Amino acid sequence: MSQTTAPTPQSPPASGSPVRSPQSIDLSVDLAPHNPRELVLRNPVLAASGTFGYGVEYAGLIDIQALGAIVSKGVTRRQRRGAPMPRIAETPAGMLNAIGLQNPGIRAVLDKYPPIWSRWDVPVIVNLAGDTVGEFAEMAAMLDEATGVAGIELNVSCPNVAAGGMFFGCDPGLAAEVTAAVRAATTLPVIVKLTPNVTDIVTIARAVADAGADALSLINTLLGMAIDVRRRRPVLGNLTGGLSGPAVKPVAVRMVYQVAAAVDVPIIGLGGIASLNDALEFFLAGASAVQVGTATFAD
Amino acid sequence: MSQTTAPTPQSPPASGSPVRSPQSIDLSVDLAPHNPRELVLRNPVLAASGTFGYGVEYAGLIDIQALGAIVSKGVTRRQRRGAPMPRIAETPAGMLNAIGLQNPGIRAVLDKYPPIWSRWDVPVIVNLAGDTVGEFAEMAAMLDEATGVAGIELNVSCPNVAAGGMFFGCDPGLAAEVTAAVRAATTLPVIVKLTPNVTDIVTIARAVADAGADALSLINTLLGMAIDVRRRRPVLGNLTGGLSGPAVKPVAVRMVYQVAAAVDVPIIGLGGIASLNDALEFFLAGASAVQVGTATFAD
Amino acid sequence: MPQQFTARFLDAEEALPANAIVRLAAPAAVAAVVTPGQFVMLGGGQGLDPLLLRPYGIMRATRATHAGAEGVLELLVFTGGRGAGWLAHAREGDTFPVVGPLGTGYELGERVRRVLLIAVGHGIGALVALAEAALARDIAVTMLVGAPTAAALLPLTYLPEDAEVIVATSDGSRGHHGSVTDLLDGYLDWADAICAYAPEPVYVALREALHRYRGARTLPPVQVAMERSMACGVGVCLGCVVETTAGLKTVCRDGPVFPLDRLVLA
Amino acid sequence: MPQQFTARFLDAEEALPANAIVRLAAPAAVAAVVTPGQFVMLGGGQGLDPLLLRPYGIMRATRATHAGAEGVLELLVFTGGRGAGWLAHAREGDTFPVVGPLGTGYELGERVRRVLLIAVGHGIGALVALAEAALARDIAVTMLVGAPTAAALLPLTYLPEDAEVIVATSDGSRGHHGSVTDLLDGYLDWADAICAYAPEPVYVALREALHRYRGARTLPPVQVAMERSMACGVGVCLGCVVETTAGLKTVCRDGPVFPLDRLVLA
Ligand SMILES: Cc1cc2nc3c(=O)[nH]c(=O)nc-3n(C[C@H](O)[C@H](O)[C@H](O)COP(=O)(O)OP(=O)(O)OC[C@H]3O[C@@H](n4cnc5c(N)ncnc54)[C@H](O)[C@@H]3O)c2cc1C
Ligand SMILES: Cc1cc2nc3c(=O)[nH]c(=O)nc-3n(C[C@H](O)[C@H](O)[C@H](O)COP(=O)(O)OP(=O)(O)OC[C@H]3O[C@@H](n4cnc5c(N)ncnc54)[C@H](O)[C@@H]3O)c2cc1C
Ligand SMILES: Cc1cc2nc3c(=O)[nH]c(=O)nc-3n(C[C@H](O)[C@H](O)[C@H](O)COP(=O)(O)O)c2cc1C
Ligand SMILES: Cc1cc2nc3c(=O)[nH]c(=O)nc-3n(C[C@H](O)[C@H](O)[C@H](O)COP(=O)(O)O)c2cc1C
Ligand code: FES
Ligand code: FES
Repeated sequence: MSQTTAPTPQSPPASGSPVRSPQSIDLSVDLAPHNPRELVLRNPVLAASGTFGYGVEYAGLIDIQALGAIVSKGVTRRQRRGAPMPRIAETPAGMLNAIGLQNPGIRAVLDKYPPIWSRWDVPVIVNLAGDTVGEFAEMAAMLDEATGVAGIELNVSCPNVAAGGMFFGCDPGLAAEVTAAVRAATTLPVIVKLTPNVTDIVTIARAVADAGADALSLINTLLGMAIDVRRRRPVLGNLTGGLSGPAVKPVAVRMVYQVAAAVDVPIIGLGGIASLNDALEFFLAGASAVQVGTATFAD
Repeated sequence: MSQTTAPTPQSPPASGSPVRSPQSIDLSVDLAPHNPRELVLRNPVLAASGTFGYGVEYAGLIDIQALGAIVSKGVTRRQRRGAPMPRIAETPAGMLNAIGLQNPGIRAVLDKYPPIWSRWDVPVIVNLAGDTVGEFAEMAAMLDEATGVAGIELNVSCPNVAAGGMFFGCDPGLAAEVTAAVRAATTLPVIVKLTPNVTDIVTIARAVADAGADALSLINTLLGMAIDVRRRRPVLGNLTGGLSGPAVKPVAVRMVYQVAAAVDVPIIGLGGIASLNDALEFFLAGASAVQVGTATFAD
Repeated sequence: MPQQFTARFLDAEEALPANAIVRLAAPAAVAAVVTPGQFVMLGGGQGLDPLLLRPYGIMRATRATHAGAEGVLELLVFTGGRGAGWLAHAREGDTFPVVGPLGTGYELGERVRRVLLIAVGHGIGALVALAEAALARDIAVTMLVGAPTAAALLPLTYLPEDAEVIVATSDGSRGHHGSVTDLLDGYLDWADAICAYAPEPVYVALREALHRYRGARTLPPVQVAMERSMACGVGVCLGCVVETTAGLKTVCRDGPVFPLDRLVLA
Repeated sequence: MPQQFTARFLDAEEALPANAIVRLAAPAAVAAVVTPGQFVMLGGGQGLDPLLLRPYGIMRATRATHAGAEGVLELLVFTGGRGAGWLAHAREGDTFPVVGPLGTGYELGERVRRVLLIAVGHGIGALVALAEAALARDIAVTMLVGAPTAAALLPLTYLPEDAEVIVATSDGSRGHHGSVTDLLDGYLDWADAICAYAPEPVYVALREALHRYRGARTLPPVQVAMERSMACGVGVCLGCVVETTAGLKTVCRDGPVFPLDRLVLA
């Protein structure tokens, strides 16, 4: 042990203290404490958007009911083909992805999954991505009464087509605008998922919280690139992609720490969580819950 | 081999083509082509600031003359004690540091090292960090006539004390102002080292190039944090620190790629380079030279 | 149904330069359900780099010999890369995280009597499994095996004795001097199923050969295995899609084996 | 002068739970110049994580026995962590990147005749080296060895036979029930040099014991080893500094061994 840490004395088992089985500890958390529809999870560990499909794909492989919640793959107003191949590249302790929001569109998602989701104990949060503020609001309204939908997460790491391609999540005004529009369109709990590719995450977090977000989740992926040296061109068909996995954890922890000190709404931390220890880092940084993304692929 | 790549046919050795020994290939590069004092390196691999001291420390351990150039530890106007301990933390495929610019101040550096540097074949570039535009300019003027100093690298990832602590490198106007002031204070080649903690690296790169930078180097470290779960507090004495090492490479490659397409000055790429293959990624992204930092510690 | 399990390393045999046949102990329930063409995702670098599991085709799945025993999975693994280099240095008892069996493998219909297999590269692994399954059903098997050079060929001792094996090398150092697809013509009249595991240009050539066919028979159905870099291996990340006549499909879940006529190849 | 080299793993011996004595072959020129208290930076995870080399004190450096032969370095290594867990599983012939010998070790002046060594934790490694060097110079050696419990003590068979060894355990399961610093008093009059390698609170207690000393002798000089997380190990990154009466000093280059009276301890 490095001597910079004083040794922690091993405390003897306190005789007489009740032995609590893990099950008896209440880990539940309400991620929308100011919303009458609330968003109560039995435990604070969620599956992150884009890494868990619509929940059904992993249903046979792992016990999805043990999760606090599932966040769906990003859904758009209309069907999307997504980005050209290749779409993923491994990087040191991380990966790049440019899936390009391939999805069947919100109508198809609403036709297919709510009946399944509403039979599950585990709440499902639908992740939305839009080209315009209006699209976000329209989709939020469509979800408002859907059965089996416990909340909405807004992916604002996408360009605003109506505003010259500026990313919603990179500008406090745009981010607030889309949050307010969605807030007005639904009474469902609304989580706004922040992008880390900004100079000042705190200003954006404040703007979004003030605009009515019930909770914030952070971080989405860092914009990155890998080049195939043999073929002398970018690995990804989309040229750039989003960096995720353990590599980004220090950036994510820092942002959660900064934002937690600045806003009053619950924070869902994510970015590189691959172990209980990693999750605890986020809780200590100020998160009320965590999401696990890339690490789902790595164990 | 994954079938997404068509197999590269093994070309038979072209009989009759001259066998070139590696030594006979000219790898030299001028990093200040528009500056009469030029900055010609025999090869395009530099030691990055803060990871090679003042060059003298590694002199016995490795052949420093084989480097293209050495960038000194960051130097400030006056002596600095640096940040509280602990100052480093390992992270997945990377590390955090918060050294806090511990250095003896420019006068002491100028007294001690130029006589040594001027005896070396390998050029030395002095990395500067200032609290104000004036400090940067003053130090640049002090270096202008120093022997053994081949160029200046400006670390603009530090707060402008005169402007409420906004980082020089996070604002195009401030970044341009400090570049112009240094440009006016010295005829030495001036490299401006960009911080990646910004929404829009291209705008800042353009501003700095227009303000007279001879070259750009990028990236400095990503702002990050690690928390010691056992002690329930940040690992670093400074709370946050700079993330470096292979983990950040995809972000660095992306930024070099974006900036190379936008400016005409040479770009020095760095961030996570740990192998020849990594360096080639940066060259393919548009860099004219590369720096190696953290990986110096890892082999 | 795939399972997540910890596989115990049994042994590895250098079958080719930089390619080893690795044997792993696996739960009986896994080994019992593998179909040829399916794969596993295998991990196990120490630390967090490399991070992702790698897909490897299953060369042979041996069922447990008695109740309570484990099954065995054999993989033909390229050991020169970052992902599985360590497998060649593993020791008996070392364990690795595995998910599998995954994906949709080859299917040989009830009435198939003669199958033509076309293998180039590590695809030979999956086709050994298929050849053995076919022979066990008394289906006649011919394998066209291609490689750049004789040295890059899996030694024939690893192939089932009862299969007819015809070799092609790009440099002519063994068998036919050229591509496996040069050898097709004689077999299009013979086979009533064709299954291939090869780089995509081979599939394009195969498709062209089928188009050129002027014989009398209905052409046999062709199944080919596709490869894409993978992250999840189970169909959630949409990282591994290929274009088909029915839209984008995942290689890891809808594939890796697809009917050739459904694929939109470059 | 430190060297960068590739060390060949020879063997490892579980000396304690989660602690192994690891023997590495090293260049003769390295083994010949090690002084007790110096360390090496040792790496070798596969892949890029963990990334950094780790510092390990050198427990014993054995010179090459004949020209052309290699030397041997012995390290006492905690094998429960991320950095060196794999060392316990290494095989003969495995190689690891090493830089060393590094830092400034203990110095026993010409006139030292009786040295008191104080070891708690893995510091026992460096002090075994120092004890052997002292005994070779006919210096009398007494070692105060502390640990939480008897089970966490390095077996005494690893300590030089000719040293007097006195044990203290926090739980009293062996030797003195308490801290090594409880045992100092008798030795302050005896020793003419004190060298310690222990957690910092032990140094604070040691300093207090020296302050309390009311005996007749000039107190012996005390040298202690400090530890800090390290990145470079050679004094360039300034990641490992400690406060001294002469300003900040690096543990890796100026230390790890410092005169106790120059350190500003918390
Ligand atoms: C469905 C599917 C099934 C697969 N089945 C197998 C299988 O049965 N056996 C198998 O070995 N691989 C198989 N692969 C490929 C495998 O998943 C890895 O991509 C491959 O082993 C290289 O991974 P790596 O991390 O070791 O190498 P990397 O470090 O990612 O690559 C190192 C270098 O080696 C080259 N390279 C990669 N693979 C080969 C190869 N086989 N021969 C020569 N050079 C190569 C790469 O182009 C790269 O330059 C399959 C892939 C898919 C998608
Ligand atoms: C100058 C110097 C000399 C050193 N000499 C030695 C030496 O001779 N032998 C040695 O083993 N280490 C020595 N260390 C510490 C060593 O460098 C590593 O920090 C230590 O081995 C843990 O590294 P790791 O990566 O394996 O564990 P990590 O994965 O970084 O830590 C894993 C966990 O184990 C705990 N832990 C770490 N070390 C120990 C330990 N020794 N006992 C119990 N728990 C521990 C950590 O607190 C952490 O919770 C020295 C350090 C310095 C600065
Ligand atoms: C393959 C993949 C697809 C993703 N798709 C989405 C998405 O559709 N919407 C979204 O908000 N985030 C998406 N993300 C981002 C993750 O939800 C998460 O924010 C990010 O990966 C960081 O967490 P991690 O390091 O735990 O993966 C995706 C990430 C990956 C790896
Ligand atoms: C310990 C340490 C100290 C550093 N000090 C400085 C510095 O003084 N000035 C500076 O501009 N960059 C400094 N850097 C940043 C590096 O020069 C480099 O930009 C960064 O680490 C990314 O490159 P790498 O991943 O190759 O290390 C420091 C980095 C490290 C790890
Ligand atoms: S690898 Fe994720 S969908 Fe196929
Ligand atoms: S570890 Fe870098 S200065 Fe000591």
